[in-house]
Amino acid sequence: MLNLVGLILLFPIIGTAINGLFGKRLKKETVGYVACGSIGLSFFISVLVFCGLLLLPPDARLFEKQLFSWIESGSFKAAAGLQVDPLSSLMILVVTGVGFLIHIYSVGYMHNDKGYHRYFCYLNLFTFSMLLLVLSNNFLLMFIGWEAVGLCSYLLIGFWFEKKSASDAAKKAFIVNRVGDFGFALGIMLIFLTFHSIDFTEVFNAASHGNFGVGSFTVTVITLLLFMGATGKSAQIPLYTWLPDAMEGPTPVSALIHAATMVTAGVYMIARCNVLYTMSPFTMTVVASIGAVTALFAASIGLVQNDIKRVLAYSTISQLGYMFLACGVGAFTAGIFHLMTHAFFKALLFLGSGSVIHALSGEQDMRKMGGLKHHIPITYKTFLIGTVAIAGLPPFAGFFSKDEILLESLVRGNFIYWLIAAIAAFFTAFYMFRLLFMTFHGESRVDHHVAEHIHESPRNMTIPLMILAGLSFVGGFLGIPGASAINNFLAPVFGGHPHTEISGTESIGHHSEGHPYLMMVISTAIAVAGISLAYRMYVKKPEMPGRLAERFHLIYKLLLNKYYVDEIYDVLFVKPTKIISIQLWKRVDALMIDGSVNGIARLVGWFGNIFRHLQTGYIRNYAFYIVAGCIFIIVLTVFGK
Amino acid sequence: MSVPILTLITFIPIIGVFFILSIDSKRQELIRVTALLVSIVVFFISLPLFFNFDSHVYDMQFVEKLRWIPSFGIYYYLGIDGISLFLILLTTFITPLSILASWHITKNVKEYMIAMLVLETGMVGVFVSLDLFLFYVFWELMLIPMYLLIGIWGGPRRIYAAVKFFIYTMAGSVFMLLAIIALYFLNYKSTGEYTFNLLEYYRLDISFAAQFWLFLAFFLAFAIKVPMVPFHTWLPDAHVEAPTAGSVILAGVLLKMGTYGFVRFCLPLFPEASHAFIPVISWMAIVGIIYGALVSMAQDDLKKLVAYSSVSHLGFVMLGIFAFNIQGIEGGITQMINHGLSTGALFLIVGMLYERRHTRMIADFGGLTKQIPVFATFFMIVTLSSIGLPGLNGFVGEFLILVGAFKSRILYASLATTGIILAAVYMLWMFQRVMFGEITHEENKTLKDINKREFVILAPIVLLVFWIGIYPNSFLRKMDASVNHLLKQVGDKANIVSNIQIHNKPEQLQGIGVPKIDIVPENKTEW
Amino acid sequence: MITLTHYIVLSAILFTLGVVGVLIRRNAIIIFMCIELMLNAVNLSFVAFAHYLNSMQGQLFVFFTMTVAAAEAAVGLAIIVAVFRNKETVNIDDINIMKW
Amino acid sequence: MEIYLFYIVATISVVTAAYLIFERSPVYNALYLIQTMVCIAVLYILLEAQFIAAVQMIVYAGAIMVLFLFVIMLLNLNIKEETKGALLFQKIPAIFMGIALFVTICVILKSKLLPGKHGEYTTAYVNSIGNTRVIGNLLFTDYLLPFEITSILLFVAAIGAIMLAKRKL
Repeated sequence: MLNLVGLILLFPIIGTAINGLFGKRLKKETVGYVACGSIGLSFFISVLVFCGLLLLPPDARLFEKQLFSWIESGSFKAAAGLQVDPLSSLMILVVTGVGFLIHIYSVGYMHNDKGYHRYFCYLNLFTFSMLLLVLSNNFLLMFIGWEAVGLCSYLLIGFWFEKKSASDAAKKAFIVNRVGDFGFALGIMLIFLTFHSIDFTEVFNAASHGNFGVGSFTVTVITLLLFMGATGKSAQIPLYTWLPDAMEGPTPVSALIHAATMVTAGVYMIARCNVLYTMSPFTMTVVASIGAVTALFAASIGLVQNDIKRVLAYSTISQLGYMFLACGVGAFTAGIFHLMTHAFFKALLFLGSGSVIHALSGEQDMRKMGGLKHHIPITYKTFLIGTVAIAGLPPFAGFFSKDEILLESLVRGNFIYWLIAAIAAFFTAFYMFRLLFMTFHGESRVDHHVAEHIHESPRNMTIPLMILAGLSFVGGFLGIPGASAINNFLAPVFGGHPHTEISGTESIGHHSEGHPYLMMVISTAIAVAGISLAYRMYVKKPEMPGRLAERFHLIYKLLLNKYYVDEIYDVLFVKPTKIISIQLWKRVDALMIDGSVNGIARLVGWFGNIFRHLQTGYIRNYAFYIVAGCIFIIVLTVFGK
Repeated sequence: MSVPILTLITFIPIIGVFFILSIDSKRQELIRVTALLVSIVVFFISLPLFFNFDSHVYDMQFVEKLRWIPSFGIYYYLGIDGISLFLILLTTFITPLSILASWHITKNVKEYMIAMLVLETGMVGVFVSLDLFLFYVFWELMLIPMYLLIGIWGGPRRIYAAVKFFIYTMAGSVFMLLAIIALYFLNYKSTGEYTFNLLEYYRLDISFAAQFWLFLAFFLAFAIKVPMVPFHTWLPDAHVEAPTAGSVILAGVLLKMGTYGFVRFCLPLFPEASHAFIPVISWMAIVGIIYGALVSMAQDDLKKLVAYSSVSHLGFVMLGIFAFNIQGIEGGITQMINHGLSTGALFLIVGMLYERRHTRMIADFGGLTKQIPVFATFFMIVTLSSIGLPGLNGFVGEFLILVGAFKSRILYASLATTGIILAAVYMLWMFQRVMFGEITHEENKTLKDINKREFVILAPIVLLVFWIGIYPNSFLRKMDASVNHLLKQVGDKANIVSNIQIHNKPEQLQGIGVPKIDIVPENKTEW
Repeated sequence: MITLTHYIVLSAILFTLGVVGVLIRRNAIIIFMCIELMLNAVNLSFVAFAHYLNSMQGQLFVFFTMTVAAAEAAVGLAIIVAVFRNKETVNIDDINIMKW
Repeated sequence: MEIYLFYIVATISVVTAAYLIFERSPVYNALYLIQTMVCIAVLYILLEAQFIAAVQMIVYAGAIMVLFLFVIMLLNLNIKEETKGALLFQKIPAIFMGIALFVTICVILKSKLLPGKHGEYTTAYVNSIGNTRVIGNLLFTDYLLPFEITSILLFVAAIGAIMLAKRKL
């Protein structure tokens, strides 16, 4: 069954090809069937592969399949090879599963769009790239997937290219990601230089059995460079700015790419390279700190945003911060677990918000919503489940995963991590319920002519919502403390090497059995506090937020303008680059280089101007010169020696 | 080898010229078709080179050697190896496409097509000749039709551009001629035989001082041709003024002669001098990469933008070649082909836009995707290939180059990698301004999407773009033997130097105050 | 006894006179004649060398020189006629359009 | 005996050549040049080059010079040169230049830098066969190609002269 792994990649690319080449001539239904069918088949194969992997004994759960040799140059060898292990099999399930649901949702959501076939072509291509990313067995192939998902993200963010903001956002996403990829590419090169291979298995073997101590400088540099790539793709500080803008794309895209799958690639990559990361405590500290800070930072911005999708975008950044925090403290399983549950509930939330937007004919501003819960009940109910899940109330999925991260950050990390994470969790609960209340509760603030058209979404949109809601509800049980299925499943990837445990800290986790339950209570309390505050502010006293905003005017403005980070980047990087480039062109190129070339030409002309006076036009003068020259040459040849 | 295949490739265009000469100049369609057919025939004749090429031998293959001017030791000596193979194929591939792309030319069609075919002879000749004298003849021969193409069929400032192009190139090649003659006499001094045979010169043992000056002379000729910053200013002018086909050939093939020259002549002839010049050239290449990228960001003319991006791309090629290891050089050669394909395609696309709108200013476009979606798709693919998106051709070359550069000097590679970021910035920005957004100009609302002829031009390029991106090995394998041999000629120093450099002075890393970089010892001596 | 030197000196004198004539005269036809004189001087030295070296090549060369001289005279005079038609003069000082 | 003849003929040729460059009337100039050429023909005979001497008389003194005279008279050019003019100052340097040239030639001669290989055509041998016959033999055997080319040259020159002198094509 594992041999079928190639098919997982094949179906989406066939879908891409069919929709891309012939989509224009096909009927809309056919396009939809092709797109969903290809992903559905892919999902089916993924399940088969997953089962195949489960049948193997835990230690033997690693399957590699070489397709062909891709780039070979001297000792540099990059194969097109696939790898199935617990980690990647989990990822393909998430990608194809959530992807499949979102494809079905999109059939309804995009129904009236002119670029229908183009949309599905891109979406299939994205699925292919994402699967390539998680299935590859070497860094370079992973890099292909890595950049290809970036490309799809570019194409899909800029899907409505007529809007300048959309194309701007697309460009920004690609370029910011490129900055991260710069680090990733350098990291791959350094890996090749250090280990003479870029194959995962070989590199990790060499790393764990080679003469690299914990804290080796090379490994630290490698991991930092790779992490730079991860910050770009997973929207962490300092490269997170593209993600909120990426909401310009169609909502299902935001759900699939910018919430559930692509943005988690960074987490996946770090988890994949856990061998390297655990060898470098310094990098781990960096990863954890950036994760924690991002979680808090993005959550604080999310508190005051009014665009429903932007709130979710900042929430995504914040949740990704959690995952990095988990990885940074060495709790890779917790990170991946959260990745999975997050994929469920964030996809649900985005699709739910898409359904809201759909109902309101494209309105995204929450200040113009309100009281929608009776008009679109299915959306409301599923959205509620998602909100509760992300806020972290038991027994929903988010509770378990987030709780595990909080626990691990305290146990393996330190109190500060925990504190930051806890505050961020509080914020999360607050802004998510703020969103819920503003959108579905209270009085309707919807425009009149929009209000007439409010309608529940068609079934092909609500069914995915319900399935995802179900998953958000049960997904957490995979990781119940004590009997964690996911922990055991992933153990071969994260456990089977000597360096995993950072000295000493692990033991604490095992010793204090009382911790998890205390932690659960605390985190539930935090969530409840956040929810009740939101309830007070947005349901009980709707005028309160306005007063608060006035009172803390500066802070409010700072948060509303996202700490002015975009503007700072603009001043620091974008503008200087533009100015430099224009100056280089006008000054250096036109004035200096061309100037000096033309100067030489003019010098020649000047000499010519002088010597042309020798050309009198009188033949006798020329004859005179000839004779003089002859004499000179004769003298030279005869007496020169 | 009974069929003189290289001679056929080189001189069939000239035979085509005679055909065209005998056609009445009013029958333009017939002239175009004849020229196209001739170039296609040449392309098909060149295909056996690829299939019959023995990739296990580094020796010159398909060799033809005839006496030409025996009293001076000049031979008609042709042959190819894995380095020149792809450049020849690129030439024979690009020429029919660019003839097809000049279908709209109505002024002096006969002369135009003759110039194109003569140009093809010159270009192929440069890549196949192994006799330096012959090489120089072809090198100069190819200048003239290009000069005419720019000067007669070019834009408003064509004369300025043509003269600039010609004088720049001549200035370099004169020094090269001088160096060739010097080599001729050096060879006579050591062997007592007058010859221009390149392979004989490879065996010469030249003192370092002589190498230094000879290298410098060759360097100047090739650096202008490449062009490396600061010898590049002829390029934007020439590109902007040249007709589409001229730009395509200029970018696709002519620039490669510079880089090819480095690989074929500079490195094996003057190994020690080349080593001495590594830092200088690498820095020039890096400056070129970044400078070219920055300047192209500031352009408002599409052709100029692409022209400056060439400067940046060729900086990569130079960096790869002067990494002195197999990845770098193979990457460099791959990148030459890639650049020929993707930049050539970009010029074709800009030309197609120009045919429709008679402007190249970015500001005059905007929102075209809505009007011409298929065209936009091609443009997108080519843009992405130029950016170096993995899975397309550009990535393979750039990545190998960077791996090579990384192996020899980490700092160089790190700096050069920033060029990849900048490439994304200027290309995507350009693409956005041209293709995305609302249509702001009325004229753009009536644009026609790609027609059959244009499709036939672009489709093969895009196919190759994917082929190289997905299965580059079919190309890399053929270079292996030659590149390995070249490196052996140049001496094993490169690898040693790079390793020593990492062990002894990792200052850029150690500067942070951390222990030295550690490396798993390689068990085999590999490149 | 006449030696080679005699002939060479004579030839040198005649040649020099021809050169001076070319340099100082203004009439195109006379300049032309001076050129013929120079040719003759050279021919003389050819024959002289041939004689004293027991070779035939000098004489053959002179034969060819004369052919060339004849052709040259024909073309040259035709040019002078053509120039005269245009300029109404054969004074080379008046024909100075080759000026800067 | 011969030496006296040489001196006499040489003197005449030098004097007529000098007249050639200083006489101002073109017709006289042509006549002086003919005299010089005749003198040179005599010298050719002294050098045992009878064929060349004959050709000198026929072609040079005869044909070419007649052509000159013909042109002079055709164009009615027998007008004396003006002595004034822009380039008068060139006269004196020119004469010095001539002297310098002469000195150089003489110095070369003196330094005996002109070696030569003795051939097989001794005077006696040539005379035994006949000068013209020897030349004819050589022209039609070893020098056939140049000989044929001269014919083309003359042909081209004839066409060229006609084309140039024609008023309208």
